[in-house]
Amino acid sequence: MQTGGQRVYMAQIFHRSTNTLSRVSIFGAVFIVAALTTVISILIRSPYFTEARVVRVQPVPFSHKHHVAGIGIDCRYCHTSVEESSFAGIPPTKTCMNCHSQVWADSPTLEPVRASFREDRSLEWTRVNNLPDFVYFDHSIHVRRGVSCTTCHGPVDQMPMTWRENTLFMEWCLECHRHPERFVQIRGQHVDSPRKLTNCSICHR
Amino acid sequence: MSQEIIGSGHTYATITDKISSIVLTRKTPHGWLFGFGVGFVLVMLLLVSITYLFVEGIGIWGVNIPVAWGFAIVNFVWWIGIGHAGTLISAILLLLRQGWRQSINRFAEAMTLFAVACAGLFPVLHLGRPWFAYWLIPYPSTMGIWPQFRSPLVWDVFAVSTYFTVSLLFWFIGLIPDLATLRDRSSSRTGRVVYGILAMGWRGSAIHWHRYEMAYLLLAGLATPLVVSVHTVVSFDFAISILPGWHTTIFPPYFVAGAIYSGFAMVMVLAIPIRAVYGLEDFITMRHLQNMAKVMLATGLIVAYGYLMEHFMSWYSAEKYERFMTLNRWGGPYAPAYWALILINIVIPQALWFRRVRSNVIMLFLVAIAVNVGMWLERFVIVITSLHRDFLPSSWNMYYPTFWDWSTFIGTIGLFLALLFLFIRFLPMISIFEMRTLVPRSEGD
Amino acid sequence: MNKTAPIYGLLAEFEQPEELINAVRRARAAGYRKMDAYTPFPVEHLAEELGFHRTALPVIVLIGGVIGCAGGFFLQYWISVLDYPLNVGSRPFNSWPSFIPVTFELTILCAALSAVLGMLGLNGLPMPYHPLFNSPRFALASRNRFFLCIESGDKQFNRETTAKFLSELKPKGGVSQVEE
Amino acid sequence: MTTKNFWRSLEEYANFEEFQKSLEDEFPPDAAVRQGVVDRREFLSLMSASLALAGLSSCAPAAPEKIVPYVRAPEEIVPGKPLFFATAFPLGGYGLGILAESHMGRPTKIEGNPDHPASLGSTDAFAQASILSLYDPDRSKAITQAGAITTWDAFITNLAAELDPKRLNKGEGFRILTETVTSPTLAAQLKQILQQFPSARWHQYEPVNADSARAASRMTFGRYSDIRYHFDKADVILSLDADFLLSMPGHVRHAREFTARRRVKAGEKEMNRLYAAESAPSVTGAVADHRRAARPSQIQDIASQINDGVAGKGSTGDAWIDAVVRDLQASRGKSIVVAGPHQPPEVHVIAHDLNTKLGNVGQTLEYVDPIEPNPVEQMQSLGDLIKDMQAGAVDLLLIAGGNPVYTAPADLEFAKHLANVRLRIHFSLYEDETSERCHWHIPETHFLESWADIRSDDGTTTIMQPLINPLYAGKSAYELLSAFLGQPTRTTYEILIEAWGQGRNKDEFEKLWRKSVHDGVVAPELNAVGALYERPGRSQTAPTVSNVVAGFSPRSPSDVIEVAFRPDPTVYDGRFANNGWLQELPKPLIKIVWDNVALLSPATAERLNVINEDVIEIKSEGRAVRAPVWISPGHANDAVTLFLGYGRTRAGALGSNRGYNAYSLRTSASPWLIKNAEVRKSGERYALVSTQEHHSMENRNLVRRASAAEYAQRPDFVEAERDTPPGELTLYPEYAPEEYAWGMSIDLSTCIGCNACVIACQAENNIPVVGKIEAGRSREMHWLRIDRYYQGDIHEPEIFFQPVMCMHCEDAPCEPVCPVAATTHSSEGLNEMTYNRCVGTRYCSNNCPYKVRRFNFFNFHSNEAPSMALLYNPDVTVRSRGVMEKCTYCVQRINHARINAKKEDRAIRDGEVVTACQAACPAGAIVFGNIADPNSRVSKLKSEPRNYGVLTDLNTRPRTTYLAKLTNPNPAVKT
Repeated sequence: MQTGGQRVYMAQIFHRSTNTLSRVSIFGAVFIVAALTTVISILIRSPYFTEARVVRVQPVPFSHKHHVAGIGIDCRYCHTSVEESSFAGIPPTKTCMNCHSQVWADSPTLEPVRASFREDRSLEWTRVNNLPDFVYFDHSIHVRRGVSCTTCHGPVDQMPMTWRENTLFMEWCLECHRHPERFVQIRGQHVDSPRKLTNCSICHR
Repeated sequence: MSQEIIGSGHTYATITDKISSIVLTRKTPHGWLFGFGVGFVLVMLLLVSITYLFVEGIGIWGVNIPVAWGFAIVNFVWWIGIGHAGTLISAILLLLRQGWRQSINRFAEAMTLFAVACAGLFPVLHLGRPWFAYWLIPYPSTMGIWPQFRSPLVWDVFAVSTYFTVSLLFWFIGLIPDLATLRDRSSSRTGRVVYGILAMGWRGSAIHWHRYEMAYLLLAGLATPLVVSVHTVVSFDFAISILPGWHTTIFPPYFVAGAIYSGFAMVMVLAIPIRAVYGLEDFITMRHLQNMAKVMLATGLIVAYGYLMEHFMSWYSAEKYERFMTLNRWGGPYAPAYWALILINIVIPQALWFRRVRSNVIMLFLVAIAVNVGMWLERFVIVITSLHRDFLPSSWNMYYPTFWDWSTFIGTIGLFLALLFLFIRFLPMISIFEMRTLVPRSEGD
Repeated sequence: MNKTAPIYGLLAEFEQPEELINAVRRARAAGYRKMDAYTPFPVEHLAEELGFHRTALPVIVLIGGVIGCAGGFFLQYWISVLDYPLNVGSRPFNSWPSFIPVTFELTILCAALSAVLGMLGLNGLPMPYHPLFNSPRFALASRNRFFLCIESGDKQFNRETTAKFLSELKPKGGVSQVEE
Repeated sequence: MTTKNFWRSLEEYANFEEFQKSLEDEFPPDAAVRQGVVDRREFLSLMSASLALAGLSSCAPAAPEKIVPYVRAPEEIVPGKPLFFATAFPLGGYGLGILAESHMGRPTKIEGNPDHPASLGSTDAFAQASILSLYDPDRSKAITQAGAITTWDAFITNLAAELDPKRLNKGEGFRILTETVTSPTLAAQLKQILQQFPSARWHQYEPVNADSARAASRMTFGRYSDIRYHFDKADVILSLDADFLLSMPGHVRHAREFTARRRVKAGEKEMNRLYAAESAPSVTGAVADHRRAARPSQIQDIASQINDGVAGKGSTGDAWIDAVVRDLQASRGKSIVVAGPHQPPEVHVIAHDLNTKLGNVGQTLEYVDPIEPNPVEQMQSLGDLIKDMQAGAVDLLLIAGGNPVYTAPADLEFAKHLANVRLRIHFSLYEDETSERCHWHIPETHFLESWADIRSDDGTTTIMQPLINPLYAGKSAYELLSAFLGQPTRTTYEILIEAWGQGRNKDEFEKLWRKSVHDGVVAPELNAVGALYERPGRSQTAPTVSNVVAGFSPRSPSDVIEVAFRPDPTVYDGRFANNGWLQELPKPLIKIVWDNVALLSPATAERLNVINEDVIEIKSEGRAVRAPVWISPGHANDAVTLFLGYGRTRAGALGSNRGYNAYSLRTSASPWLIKNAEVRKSGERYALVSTQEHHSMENRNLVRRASAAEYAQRPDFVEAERDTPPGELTLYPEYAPEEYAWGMSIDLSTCIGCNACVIACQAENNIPVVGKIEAGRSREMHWLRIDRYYQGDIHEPEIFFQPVMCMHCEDAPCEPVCPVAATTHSSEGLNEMTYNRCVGTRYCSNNCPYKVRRFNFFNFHSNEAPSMALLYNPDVTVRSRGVMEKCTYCVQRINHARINAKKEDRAIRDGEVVTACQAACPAGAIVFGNIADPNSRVSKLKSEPRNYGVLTDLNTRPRTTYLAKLTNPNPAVKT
C-alpha cells in the first residue's frame, strides 16, 4: 500500500507466542547466570574436582586400617619426622622389611616391597596429600601444638586404602587458623591469636 | 550561516527517511568500506600484540622499575576521558533542556561505549598475570580471600564497569523508538526480525512515551553524577598515591574537565567528516559545532588553570620533592613532552576565542585533533615524569616505549574505528524520534 | 471488511499531533475510556488527556538505589572487618572513607538498572506481537502519523457507532479495523 | 638461624655416599623446581578455556605427584631439615672458613664459620657466589683427549706409558704448573713427585699474586715472610694503594677488625683513622677518613716522603703528608702502614721501614713464615717455565689448575710456546682457553664436591669436606697427582687420611680428625704433632731496612698517562667469568654490571675528550686494547685503570666474549702498571649498564654524616632537619603490639660497600639473574642494593654507601594500593609479599618511595639450566612471571626460629634470627632483631642518637633505620 510515495510494510512480524517467549527469555537469562555461578562454586568444592575422599591407587595395597586399627602401630613408627620436621616422612623400604622379612615374608602382594629392598630401588607411592609449592606447612609445630593427625587426615585408621580427607583449600586452612581453639585437642595448650595465625607469611613466603 | 539546529523545510517524513536510509540502503559507500578496512587491519595488529604479550609477559613493553606504569595507563586514562563526552552530552544537556544535543547525542553515546571498551582493555592487559584479573571482583573463592577495597584500582573496576553498563542502558533505551522505525521500514525480512527483536515491540503508545520519558530523565539524572565520579575515581589512581606530581587534591576536578575537553574534541573529530560524507549538514549544523567549540574552550581553560595550580602548589607547599618534580618537568629529560603539551593543549585551543575560527570547519577539525593529542600528552607527562624521578636519586631511571607499546595503542584506535563504522552502518547515528520533535509544527506533512 | 470476526479495536489516523489531542479530548468527552494514542514521538499532555497521570517509576528507582547503597557498603564492611580483617598499611579495618567510591558506584548501578527494567516492566515490554501491528497503516506510527485506537474492550464500544464517532473526528488517514 | 647440625663421623660419610646416590630419586628435578607447579597452573590459566577453574582452584592440589622414599634412610638426614657442614672456600690458594648448608644433600647456601679466624662468621661476595659455580652447566663434564671424550682409565694407561720412560731419565722435560698452593697434602704430593722425578720442575703462577711483597721481603730480610695485620689494634692506618678491606687475602678478617674500631657509642669519640693514597677509588679509599688520589707511580713518592717525615727530615710542604706523618708519629706502636699488592716492591720496603720505625712490628702486625709450603715469585717462576718451553726443553707439561693461556702476561707469549710442548695435560673446573690448547683435559671437582685441605692467610688449616658427590666426572687435584705417583686408584679421602694420620696413634687421630673436620679448623694438636712440614706463622724478629730504602727510582713525568691493572671486583682474574651472580653484581662504586671498563678521572676524560661509553684505544709496546670509558670521580688524573678477567673466549655461555682482555697489555716486567701508555679516543661507542644512574643526594640527606668530634658535641645531629613527624601525627590507629616486632639497624659508619650482603640475599632468596639487556632496562632483581652517593668536589668527592632493602614501613604506602591484598602487614610488623596472590599491577612499586620492590617482567628463571634447580632454597618460593617481589626480612628464617622456639615453649632469643645479609656482612653493619624487646641488640642500636630513618618526612615509619656515618678526619687536614 502506498503513502506519500513511501512503501510501508506489514508491521506484524512475530507470532503471538513470542510475547511470552521474550519475557521468559529475559527472566531465563538472569536465572541461568545465577544458576551457573552457584553450580560452578559447588563443583569446584566437590570431590570430583578436589579429589578429596578419593582413594589413590598405590604400587602396594597398603592398608592403614590393618596396620593402625588392626595391629595398633603408632603413626610415628613409620612417619618418623612428624614431630621434628615440616615433612612427616614416608617410611623407607627398610621400615617395611623390619616386619615383613618375617611376617608375610613371601606374600605375592608384598613382592614390590621385597624387590625394592633387594634391588635397592625406591618404591614410588602416589602422593595423597599435596599442597601447592607456595604453601609452607610444617607438621612438627602443628603436632606439637596439639593438632591431632586425624584433624586434617581424617580417620586414617579406618582407611583400607588411603584417601585425602579434606580439600586442603585455603578456606579450609583458614577455618582452623581463625578458630584454633576449636581444633587444638590438648587441653590447656596455649594457642596463638587468630590475628597472628592469619598473617600471610604464616603459610606463604 | 545558519543559527538553526535543524535545516529548514524538514518534515517528520523527510527526517525519518533521510536518517533511516543511511542504515537501510542496500549499497555500502566506498568511504565506509575504506574506513572500516583500516579499522579492521589495526584490530588485527591489536590481536597480535595481545597474543605476544600473553605469551612473553609484560616485559615486552618499556615499563621498568621505577617507571612501572607506562603507555597502558596513559592510554587507559586517555580513552576513559574521551568516553566522557557521550553520556555528558546526552545526560547533562538533556537535563539542561538543550535542544541542540539531539542530533549529536546518539553517536556521542556510541563513541562513549566504544572508547570505554578500549579503555577497559588496558587495565587488564597491563597486569603481570592478566589471567587472574577476576581476582579484583568480590566472589566467594576457595582461597577465602577478597579484593582489597582501599585500593583505587578496585574502585576503578566498579566505576568503569558501572559507567559502561549505565551508558549502554542509556544508549539502548534511546534507541528503542528508532529501532521500531527501522523495524517498520526495513525492506528485508531479516532486517525486520532483528530490528523487531531489538525494538521489543515498541508501538509508540502515549502511556509508554510517558513512562519512557520519565525513565530517560531519571537515567540522565543518575548518569550525570556518574560521569563526574568515574574520572574522579580514575584521578584517584594518582591522587591517592604519595608520589610528587600525583599526590594532589586538584586532580579530580581538572581530570573531569580534561575528560570533557577531550571528549568534545573527539565528537568534533568524528562529527565533522561524518556530516560531510553523509550530507547531514541540516542536522549537525554550524550551531552545533560552535556550541561544542565553546564548551571545549571553557573546559580547556579549566585544564589550564589546573596546570597552573599544580605548579603554584608545588611552590607554595615548599615541599622539596614537589618542587623538584616541577623543575624536572620544565627542564628534565622529558621537558619536550611537557612543553609540547602546553603548546598543543593550552596555547593552540585559544584560537577558539575567534569567531572566524569557530565558524571554519577545517580549523575546528584541526584544533579538535590537537586537543586529543594534547590530552594524551598530558597523561604521558603525569605518569612518566612523576615516576622516573621520585624520592631516592639512586633509583631514578628513564622510560622508553617499545614497538609493542605503540602497536597496542594504535591497535585500540583501530578497534574504536571498526566499532564506530559498524555502528554507523547498522544503527541510526542520529536520534530520529528526537529530531522529529524539532520540526516546527506548521510543517507537519 | 468482515463484520463478524472479533476485532481489537478501531483505529483513526491523524497527520498532526494537535488533531490527535483534540480527538482524544472528544473521545473522552464522549465517554470512551479503553483507548490509547500512538505517536512517532512523545507528544506533551497526551497521556494526561488519556487520563494517565502518575507513574510508580521514581519510587522503584529510589528503592533500587537504596538497596545498591546499603548492599555496597555492607559488602565491603563484611569483607574488610568481619570475614578477613587484614592490617593494610596500618589503616583501620573499617576504612569507611575508602569504601565510599564503590558504595556510590553500586548505588548508581542498581538505580539505573531498576529504572530501565521498571520502565520496560510497567510498559509490559517486550511485546513483539501486538494486534495493532495487524493494521497495515499502523507502521506509520513510527514515521509521521498519529493514531487513536478505541479498543473493543470499552463498554461503550460498538462497531458502527464508534466507527461513526471516529470518522466525525475527520482523521485524514481515515478509520480502519484492527483484527484481534 | 637454624641450629647447626654439623657432619659428625666417618661412618656417616659412608651413608653420605649412599644417600647421595639416592638423591636423584629422592628429588626428581621437577620436584626440586618449586616454580614447576606454579608454572603449570599459569600455563593452564593462559588457556582461556580453563581460566575460571584455574583461578578458583588456585589453592587446590596440582597434578598427582609421585613421592619417593629412601630404601634405607641415612640416619643423619631428617627430610625437610637442613644440615650444615664446615669446610673452606679457596681463592688465590687461600681458604676462607665456611659452613655450607645442605638440603637433602643439595648444597644451597654458604655461611661464614664463626670458629674460623679468617671468617669469624662472615663471608665475602666470592664465597657466597661460589655455590652457583657448583651447579654451573658449563663446567667441564668429561675427560677429553684431543677434544674427544674418554675415560679416567684411558688417561691412566696413557699416563703410565708416558711416565715409565720419564722414571728412567729422572723426569727430564717434565714440568708441573699449578696455581698458588697452600694445601699441605698437595704440597707433600708434589714434593714426592719431585723426588721420583728429580729433574722435573714445579712452577706456580696466578695472575693476582704477592710477588711485590715477596720481592720486598727478599730484598729486606733476605728471606720470604708474610705479614699478619691486626687492624683492631691500630689507631692510625695508612694504606698505600692497599685495598685491604676487599681484595687482599684475609680481607674478611681485616674488615671485621677494622670496623670494630669504628663503632662509636653515644658520648664516645674514640675511633681509628684511615689515610688512603690510591689511584682508582676502592672501597677502602671510600671509607677512609682522608683519601689522596695519586697516580700509581706517585704512591711511591708519597710513601718515601712520609718515610722521610717520620725519619724526622722536616716538613715536605704538603699539608696532607705532614698531617699523616704527625699522626703516625703520635701513635707509635698503634699504627699500621699497608702497602698494596699492586705496588712495586719498593713501596713494600718503605712500608716495612715505616712499620719498623714506628715500632708497629709485634704490636699491630707481625712477620710470619710464609703460609705457602713453597713460596715463589710467581712471575719469575712462570718466566722460567716459558723459557724452557721456548727452548723445547719441556715435553710433558701438567697444568694443574689455572688458565695460563688467558692469564699469562702478553709479552711472555705463553700460548705460542705452549705449542712446543709435546704432551700437554690441563686440569681445571672449566674447559677454557688453556684446555683448548692441551691434548688432555681433566675436569676438576668443585670445592664442595671433594675432600681437600687448605690454609688461610693467618695460617689456620681447614679440612675441606664434600657436600655432594661430583656432579660430573670430576677428579680432585690429589687424585690427579696420585696418578702421577703411580697410585691412580686412591681416593682423595684415603690420601688425606694417610697424609694427616701418618705416625699417629689410630684412635687418637680418629678423635682429632673428627674434631678438625667438624669444626672446620684443624685441631692444634693435629697441626703440631703430625707435622706435614714445619708449623707456619712462626713470628719473626723485626727487620732493619733503612739501608735498602736509599735511592729508589725517581717520580715519573706527569704529562704521560699511566695505565694500572686491577683484578675485577666481581669476576676477579676471570675465573668467575661464567658466574651469573657475580656478573650481575654491581661493581662497588661504579655500579657497572656484565662488563669491565677503563676507569679515568673527570679531568683526564676532559683531556682525552671522551665521555662515558666512549671507547678508547690503549697502546703499549706494540700491543693495543680497546676499552669503554667510565668516568670515576676521585680517580687519579693522568691515569687509566683497566680490570682483568674479561674478554674471555672460552669461559662459557655467560662469560665468553664480554668486555675487553686487559691481559693482552700486561707485561711480566711490570704486571700492574704501564708507566707510559699511548691512549687515544677511538671514536667507537660501547653500551655499558650501570645500575645507578644518578650520583647526587639532591640535598635529601639520605646518608647523614658527622665527624666523631661533631657528634660528641651534637649527638642529635641526625635530626637537625627535624623532618620526622611526631608519632601522634597519624590518622591511623596503633595496632596492638605483639611480643615480636621485627626491625633492622644498619650502621653506615661500618658499612664498607663490599657487596657480600647482596649476593647472600640473592643466594638465600632464589633471586634470578636477568642479563645485561634487562639490567640495562632497569629490571635487575636484587632485593638488596647498595646505593652509592658522591658529595663535594667531583675530583676529590666524599663517597657514601647505603644498603637499601625493603624498610618494612609501619604505614607502608605499598599496601593500601594493592587491589588483591597481596601485600599486607603482619602482626609482627613485617610488610608481607604474598607472591601467589599477586596479579602484577605494579602499583605498590610506584607507591614505594624507596623503590625496593622488584618485578618479574618475564619468567626470569625459565632460561636457567635444570641443574640450577638444585640450588634453590626450598624454604623460599621461586617467583614466576608477572609477580612483584621484595625483601622479606628473610621471613623463612623468622618462621624457622619461631617454630623451633614454640616447640621448646620459649621465646625467640635475641640473635636467633639472623638475616642472610646480616650473616654475610664482614663489618657487622647489619643487625636484625626484635625491637619490642628493649634489651635486644637492635633495640639498643635504635636508641642510639645516631639512629635515623630515611624519608621519614613521608611518615612511612620504616622498621629499617640507619646509624649515621661517623668519620674521624684529622683537623690538621683541610678538606
